[in-house]
Amino acid sequence: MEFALTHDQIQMQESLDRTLERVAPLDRIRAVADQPTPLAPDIAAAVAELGAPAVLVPEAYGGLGLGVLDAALLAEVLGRHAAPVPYIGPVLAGLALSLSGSESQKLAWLPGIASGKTVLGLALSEFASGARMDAGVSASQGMLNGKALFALDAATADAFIVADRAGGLHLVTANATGLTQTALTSIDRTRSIAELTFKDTPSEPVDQGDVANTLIRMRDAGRVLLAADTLGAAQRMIDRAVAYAKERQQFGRVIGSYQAVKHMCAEMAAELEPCRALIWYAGYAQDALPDEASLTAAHAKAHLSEIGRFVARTSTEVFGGIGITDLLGLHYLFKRIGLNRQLLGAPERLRREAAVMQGFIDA
Amino acid sequence: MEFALTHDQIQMQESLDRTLERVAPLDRIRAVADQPTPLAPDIAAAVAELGAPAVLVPEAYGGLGLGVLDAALLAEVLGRHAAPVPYIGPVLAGLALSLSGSESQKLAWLPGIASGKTVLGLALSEFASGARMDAGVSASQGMLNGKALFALDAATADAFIVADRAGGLHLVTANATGLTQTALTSIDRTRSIAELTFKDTPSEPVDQGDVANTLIRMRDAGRVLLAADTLGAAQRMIDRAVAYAKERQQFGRVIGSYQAVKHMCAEMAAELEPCRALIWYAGYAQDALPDEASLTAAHAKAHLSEIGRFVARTSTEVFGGIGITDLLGLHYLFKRIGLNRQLLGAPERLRREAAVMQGFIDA
Amino acid sequence: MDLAYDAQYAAFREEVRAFAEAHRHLAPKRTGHRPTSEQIVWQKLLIAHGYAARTIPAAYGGFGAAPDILKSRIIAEVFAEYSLPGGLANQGISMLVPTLLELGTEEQKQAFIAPTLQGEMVWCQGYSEPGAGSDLASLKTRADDDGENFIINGQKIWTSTAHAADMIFCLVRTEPDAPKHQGISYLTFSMKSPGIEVRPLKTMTGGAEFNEVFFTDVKVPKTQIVGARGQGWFVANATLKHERGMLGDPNAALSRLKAIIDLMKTEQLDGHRVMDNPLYLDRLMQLQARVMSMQFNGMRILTSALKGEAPGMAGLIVKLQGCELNHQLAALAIDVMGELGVLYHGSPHERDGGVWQHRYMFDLGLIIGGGTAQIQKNIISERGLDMPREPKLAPVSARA
Amino acid sequence: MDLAYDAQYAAFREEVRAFAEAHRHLAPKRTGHRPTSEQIVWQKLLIAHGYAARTIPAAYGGFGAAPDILKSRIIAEVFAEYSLPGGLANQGISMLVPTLLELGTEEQKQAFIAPTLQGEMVWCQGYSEPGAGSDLASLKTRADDDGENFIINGQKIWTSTAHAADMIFCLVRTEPDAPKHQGISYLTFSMKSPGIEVRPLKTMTGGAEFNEVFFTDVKVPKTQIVGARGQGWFVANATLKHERGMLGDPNAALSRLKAIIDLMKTEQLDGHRVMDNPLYLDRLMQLQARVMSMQFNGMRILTSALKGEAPGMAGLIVKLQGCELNHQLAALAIDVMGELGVLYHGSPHERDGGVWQHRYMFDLGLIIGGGTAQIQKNIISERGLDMPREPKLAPVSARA
Repeated sequence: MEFALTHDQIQMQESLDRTLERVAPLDRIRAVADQPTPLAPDIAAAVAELGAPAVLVPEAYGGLGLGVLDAALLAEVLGRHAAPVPYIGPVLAGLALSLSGSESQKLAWLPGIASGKTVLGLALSEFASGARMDAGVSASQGMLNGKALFALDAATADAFIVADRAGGLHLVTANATGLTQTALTSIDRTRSIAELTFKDTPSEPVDQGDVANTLIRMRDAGRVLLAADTLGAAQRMIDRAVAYAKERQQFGRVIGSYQAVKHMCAEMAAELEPCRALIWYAGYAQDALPDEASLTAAHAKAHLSEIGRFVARTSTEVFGGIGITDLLGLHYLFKRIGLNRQLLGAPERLRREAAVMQGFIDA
Repeated sequence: MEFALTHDQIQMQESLDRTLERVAPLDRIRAVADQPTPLAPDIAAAVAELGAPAVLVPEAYGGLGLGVLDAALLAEVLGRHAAPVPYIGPVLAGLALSLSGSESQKLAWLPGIASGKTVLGLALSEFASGARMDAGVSASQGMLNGKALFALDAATADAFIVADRAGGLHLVTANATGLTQTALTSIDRTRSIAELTFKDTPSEPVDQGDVANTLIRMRDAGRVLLAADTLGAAQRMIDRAVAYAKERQQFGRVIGSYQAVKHMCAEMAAELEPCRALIWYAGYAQDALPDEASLTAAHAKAHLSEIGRFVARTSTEVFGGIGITDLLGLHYLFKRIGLNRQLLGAPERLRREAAVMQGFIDA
Repeated sequence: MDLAYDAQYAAFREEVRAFAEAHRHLAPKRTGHRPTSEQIVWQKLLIAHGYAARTIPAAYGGFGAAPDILKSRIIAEVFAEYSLPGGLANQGISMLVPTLLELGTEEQKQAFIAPTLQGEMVWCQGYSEPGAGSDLASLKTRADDDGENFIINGQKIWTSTAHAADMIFCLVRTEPDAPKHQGISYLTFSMKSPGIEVRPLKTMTGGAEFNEVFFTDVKVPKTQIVGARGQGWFVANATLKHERGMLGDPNAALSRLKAIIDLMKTEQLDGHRVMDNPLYLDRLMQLQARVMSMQFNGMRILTSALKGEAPGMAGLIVKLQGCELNHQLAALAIDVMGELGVLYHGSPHERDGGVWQHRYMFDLGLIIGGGTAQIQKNIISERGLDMPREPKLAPVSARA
Repeated sequence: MDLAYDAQYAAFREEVRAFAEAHRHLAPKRTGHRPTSEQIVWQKLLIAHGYAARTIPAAYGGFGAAPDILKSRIIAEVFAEYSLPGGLANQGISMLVPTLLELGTEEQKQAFIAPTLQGEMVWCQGYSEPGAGSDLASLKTRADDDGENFIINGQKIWTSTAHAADMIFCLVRTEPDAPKHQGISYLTFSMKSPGIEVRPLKTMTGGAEFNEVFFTDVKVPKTQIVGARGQGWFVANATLKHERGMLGDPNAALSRLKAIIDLMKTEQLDGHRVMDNPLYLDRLMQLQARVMSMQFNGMRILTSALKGEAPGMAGLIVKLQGCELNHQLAALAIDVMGELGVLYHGSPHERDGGVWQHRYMFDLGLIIGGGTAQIQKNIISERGLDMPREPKLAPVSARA
């Protein structure tokens, strides 16, 4: 019985953390975020070098063959730095291909994903979050039609994994005929999302094995990664608020000696710290405890969404006025948490799903 | 345009407040609460002397002929003192008879209600809160059958006004054949509630005019009175917590000088103060603004339930350990707020009703 | 308790309505920090009818009516009813003009009030400094006396409109050796003075609602002081008094609530109206109860004002509760939109021009800035509940 | 990360299960403050098997095993699985015994540990005083030295079990002129000593879970001190360390959650299961996520303990979060029952013996007492986040 990170996992996190401190300092994040789309090939390359997109790819295809927990630990560090790199898209697309791709699809795409040379985007929103604006994709005879909203990591994608209305998965190259990609701009300028419209767009099915299960595993893994991203961003906001409170003086003393400020920081820490264990468990469950995988993923994502919102707001409050300016760049973390909340299932939906999974109510 | 209490209203509150300070000090409340049922004829007489049960009874029948706002202002003071007297029962029963009683019913009962010599209980729970344990009363040929839960002010009632499943109202004397009254004991020992079971129990219909509207007006007035009771109890808890915080020393200073304690008190005051205006408006609306009466009553009751719970807990916290003992008697206020929350519609139900009233969703 | 208006006021309401009907076609669009010529025309029209600058003496360019809070409220209500912009509400009008009326010299009143009211002279406020935060009185911007002028050096922050302003009213330290509240003076001077640099201060909304203003040897004639030298702290507090009323307006919350209701009726998830989701509906109803409470609380404050009574606790809590409520309303709007709710910066499918995200972030700034929630709680506990102030600290050397 | 137990522990779990199967018929009912003879029999059986007093040396009546946190946890899990009561967990066992083992004389160990472990000697704790509250070190109960004895005068409060106890371990001021933390001694003495009066302290639950204890010239031989004279504060802190672990147990929250789930499946409103009300269901799921978080956080702490590492922040937050969570669970249970949820005192239709109301109120006491939420937040910010302590105050005369 050991509920702790391994030495390797800690090292992996620390090494990504150090790298991002070097290649993605605030002014670099700001420069990327000020572009129309968040393109940062240098940061993406540095992150790929450390194996981030390779984390779930089997070793046979050039990956690390690690688990969702490891992927979540990396997501946490990416969130901590508001790193403007594709991650959830390639990781989940890779998972889709690993679980349900044909051998030739695996050979064609997984090594590229693992090396970071190929980026795959992901259109899973309607399946995981529900459909807005009647979006949805229909597949028939190798052609896709319809529209997918909020496709993740779209800007630099070479291809997309697309979930259709019927629960099928498809691989579509970014330059396929009839595919129109419209960039959507969110509050979070460090990650790219897009609307994809398909008009008789040729696609390859990703249909080996139990595809329904693959979809669920992708959704659940995605939820854990988003929750971990929020954990990292929120922890960073607390760290920065605490550090600021120890330095900043008002009315003749550091603000961190005021009980009101101390208690705000204590409340944030008390709320966030147990989330870490929840993410660890949910990440571990994805590979080791299949019966608990969906439930813990839903709870992790929902709970981190709520605690993340609380921390984002409260830590900004600790800073006072300077916290809402661009100067300290806190808002990149704030917005990252804000976007994560709505992706792959908003908390209200997730809690309802969690109840259905346990048979408390009918679907 | 004047949104304020009149001089008379303020005097009426102050006079009841002074009287209760005299006749219902903590040791008297404690003695009453320690009895199996909260019988305090002395306090009830003093309250009746000031006209409390007469507030809504028309002047022609010996009452004061005032409005629901006035009744709410009195309820606030009763809540403030956790006064162990019948109030909502007689006031709403009187309203029922005033609106839908026959002339002979009015002559028979209203003067007694107004003078406090007669107490009427009220069985309205299934209509206002929904039915628990399949409770409900059926009326047929002057007979009642079935069961009503959580009848208010039952212990000393000479008769009850009972709402049946079909929306009819009935007057039943306490000694009627086939009526069994079982006292229910709640956390709040200052008010009596009971289960009434009817077996071929003879009753008189209260059926003049628009009975459906009478029922709604009773329900809404009852909600306003309960909300006002909570306002009074919660304001008292704040007052007492603030007073204690200014006296009690710890670590060499009064605890009221600690920012954490000050901010708890400020948050309570900031949450409760606007509730006062909400109650005033809702009370006024019952008589003057019929279109807004049900909505404001539902919101007043729901909102005071939430804020009341917050204040009950937070003010107790200001006291530290002594707050949870019987010594200061704070818990009588705490429990009063706790009971009010669940009577005549819990907050979740009230908010749903408020949405239905506005046509936002179907009933 | 009587929510009806008496005949005099009913007639006044009809008069304002008649004006609104007759002139609505002239209503200008809201724009940036400097009034457009349409706005200036509109402002002059409003002043002429007494719907702006109503109680400012005619001698200084106002309408010159006696104060009547109810009439002011009726004006505001009718303008809201017709969705017409009211009079200009910039810091010059809301803060400088009342200060000059109270403490300015006759010359200052003549020079500044009328053009300010008419929108032709735009002001910014130079109070906050980067090192001072909530502790405003610890400001460091220096004004050295060279005999005829003050020579100003230092930096201000949170100066909205600075880039568009003609003039600034500004707190500077003229007596560096005096106790911190007693060495400050209140100056007015041109933003075109040599030595002033304005740098926009970008915020999390992506806009630059504020600026930093840097002073390097800015010369200001000593006559441009308002009130006595060293008394600037007290002059400014007379002004701050006016500012507090500007925030936490319940009408803003009410109109946001209405907008969210519309949103929840139209937005759909999986083909169901968001309004039919019981969780969002419950939050909506919780917030509606709060909006109502603040609205009625506002009526209570108005009544106190009409009677010349202090509103007490009902007034003290407005800013804390009002800002928080607006922030919560924005949060609900975002949540009911889901992923659509995070779209921003003019994205395709963005709803209402991204206004909900903008408000969610900007309101957080209001909660934090302009007297933070923390300070509001100090005020409520000290002034409203008469709790003790934070005790003084031991000298630094005694700290553990 | 590996949640499986290795073979040794799997075998140990089977051993405990076999014991449970074989002896479950002997399990005594939980009762009041003094163990019944059935409880004493059970306790001795548990000690003999190493399922209670496991790591206490056999010389003092324990089982004498080496500490093994995992085995302790397995014992707790299996006992929970079989709904069997574990070993006695009173203040004598959880607080006094560890203190004596660490700081007691050999004579004290011999005299007190074995009968305490076996449930035959019941202790109460005399720390808190009415005037001291969270500021424990300001206690005033006086112990005057008459050469041979201490003569004790004063009052204690929050003394649970005092009316049923044989003995008390107690903090008294032996050096009135020493600084407040240095004038305290830790004494043990009989509750039958002349001059002791116990008055039950009724709480809001309606029960008397605590007492006040009054001392009037109580004579205690000076040999009955534990640790050095004047060192009682530090002796007690060694004990308090043990107490913290007793609160915020995630298993309690987990079993409450299960009970609420059952409740929501059975209780109905207007013929619909409460579980089908989306608002209550959402609250249930929010609390489930919190229960899981605390449960997993507990596994993290356990792992740290197994490795001999300090749990850090994960440990510091347990009491604050755990007590609050239990309180929120009780609130949900009450709300889903509606009017039935406020029934109490054995009322007809009362559910689960009124336990939810009892918990709602008792847990509020836990949030408030035993190191209030306020103090927990100080601890988290100071020890966990390394934020500065409250600065020392200026002398009273300097306060404004």
